[in-house]
Amino acid sequence: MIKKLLLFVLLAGAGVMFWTGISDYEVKQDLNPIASYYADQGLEETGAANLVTAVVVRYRGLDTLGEVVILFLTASILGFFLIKRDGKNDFRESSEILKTASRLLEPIIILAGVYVFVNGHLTPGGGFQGGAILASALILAYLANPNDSISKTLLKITESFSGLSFVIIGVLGIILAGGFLDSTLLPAGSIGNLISAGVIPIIYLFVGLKVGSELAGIVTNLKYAPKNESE
Amino acid sequence: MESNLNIIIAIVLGVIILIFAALAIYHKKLSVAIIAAGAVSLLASIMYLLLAAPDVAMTEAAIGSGLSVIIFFYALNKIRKHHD
Amino acid sequence: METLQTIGAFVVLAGSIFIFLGALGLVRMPDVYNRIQAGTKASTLGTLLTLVGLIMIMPAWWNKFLLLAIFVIITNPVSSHVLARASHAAKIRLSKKTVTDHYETYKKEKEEKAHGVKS
Amino acid sequence: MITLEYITLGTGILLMLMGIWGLFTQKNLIKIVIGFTLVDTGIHILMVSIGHIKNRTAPIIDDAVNASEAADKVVDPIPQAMVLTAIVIGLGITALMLTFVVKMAKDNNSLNVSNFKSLKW
Repeated sequence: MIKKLLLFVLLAGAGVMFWTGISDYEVKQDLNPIASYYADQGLEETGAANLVTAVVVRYRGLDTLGEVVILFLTASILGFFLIKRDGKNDFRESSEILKTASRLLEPIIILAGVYVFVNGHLTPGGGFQGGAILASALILAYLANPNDSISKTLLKITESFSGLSFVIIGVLGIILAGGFLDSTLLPAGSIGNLISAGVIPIIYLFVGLKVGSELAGIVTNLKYAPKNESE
Repeated sequence: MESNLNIIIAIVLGVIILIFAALAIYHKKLSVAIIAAGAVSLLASIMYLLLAAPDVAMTEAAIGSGLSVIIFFYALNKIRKHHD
Repeated sequence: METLQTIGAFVVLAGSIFIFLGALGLVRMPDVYNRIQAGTKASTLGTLLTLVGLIMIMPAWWNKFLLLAIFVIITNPVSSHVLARASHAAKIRLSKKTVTDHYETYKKEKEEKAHGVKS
Repeated sequence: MITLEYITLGTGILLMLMGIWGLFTQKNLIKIVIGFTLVDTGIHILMVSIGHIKNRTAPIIDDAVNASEAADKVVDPIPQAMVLTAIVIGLGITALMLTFVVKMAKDNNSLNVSNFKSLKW
């Protein structure tokens, strides 16, 4: 009880702190200098109409690389901790309706995911969202055919290949163009076309494949984790 | 005028988000708590849309309320015997 | 132009009324299976009516709304079917007013048939 | 004058505080992970609403927003890009925590924090 009271006092103090922060907060009228530079020059320098994409891939490309590395580490630690020791897990067979519907829906969902991350430089969307949609297509496959195993090596190969290509494109940018992940490696093209914005669509393709295979790997590891047999 | 409508929607969304958060913390059944946490993410994605951030809204809707709920349920399925 | 938009607005209103009735059904129905039925049927029709109304309001986007409608038509019944089957397999009890349970008898018959073949 | 930013800032901060409250008071391990996700969502709402500017559109240059006047028409893209990566990392961390929860529940046969004696002194 005294612990809860103490915690309440602590949180109330934090709330008062935040409250003073809010009451001092002034509604902004202008962008700060960096953001206005991105908004002014982003289209010319990168050719991406979606400024968030320009920031994620070009200006903060190293952050994105670090983020992808963190995700890779998470997936590998997860796989390390959840090694399957016993035989195969038995799942209840799913119904015929779900199987047919999943066969009908999976291509549509995969197509939607690819659309989202290929069009990342023009419309809202990009590698992370498209990767999540791809992973959801794989989860639907798991739900429909729970006893079929999907090859983990395919996931691993996709993941490693796309990660390697991401780094290679970045290094090629240092050699051939202005810097790491510079998008002027390829000609910029006309703004608004699908093939434009230099290497940004290619980078987002690899980011999407990598994120999708990693999220699918996380779900696969959790699915085949050994069940609690004790008691 | 339109911005007034946005403010009303934001207030309603905020109240519902906080109610769902309380449900997620205090409900006794774990499955209900997990679904409430997913609902918090889903309503937060509408809030991002009001804040002119469609990219973030897409990500939150796909990941926060889709994949993370599935992962929670897989984990819950593994430890089903210890519901206490 | 203006009349089409007005008609579209009324169709959207009808769709939202159906969705509200579905939400009411979720609260009022006695057990899981009835709730699933109320929720799915009403919300499918409500969503489709809303999409039709949106096509009337904004005719230039008809292809996107058509794609959405096809997606809703496929996914909504399948997901409710899976939910109902899973809750039946988890042995959630039916309400007291329920008279018959065809799925249970079907499962028993199937089991007996498999047993009969074996012995 | 009440504006959109104050409401979303307040929602984010309250969500964060509620998440921390749940993190400290709950005994169930899964509830602790849920509290962590609530804190995550609260911080994301906070960051996005700091970048918002009134009466401006999403940072996408198209027919509605010309490239020449983009700096006067769009909201700040940097917090949105940061939150975009933060959400994905949050999912990874949640999965990692759930893995540890599964492991701990398997080893100690309980989900209650009070039953974990191995680190007590």
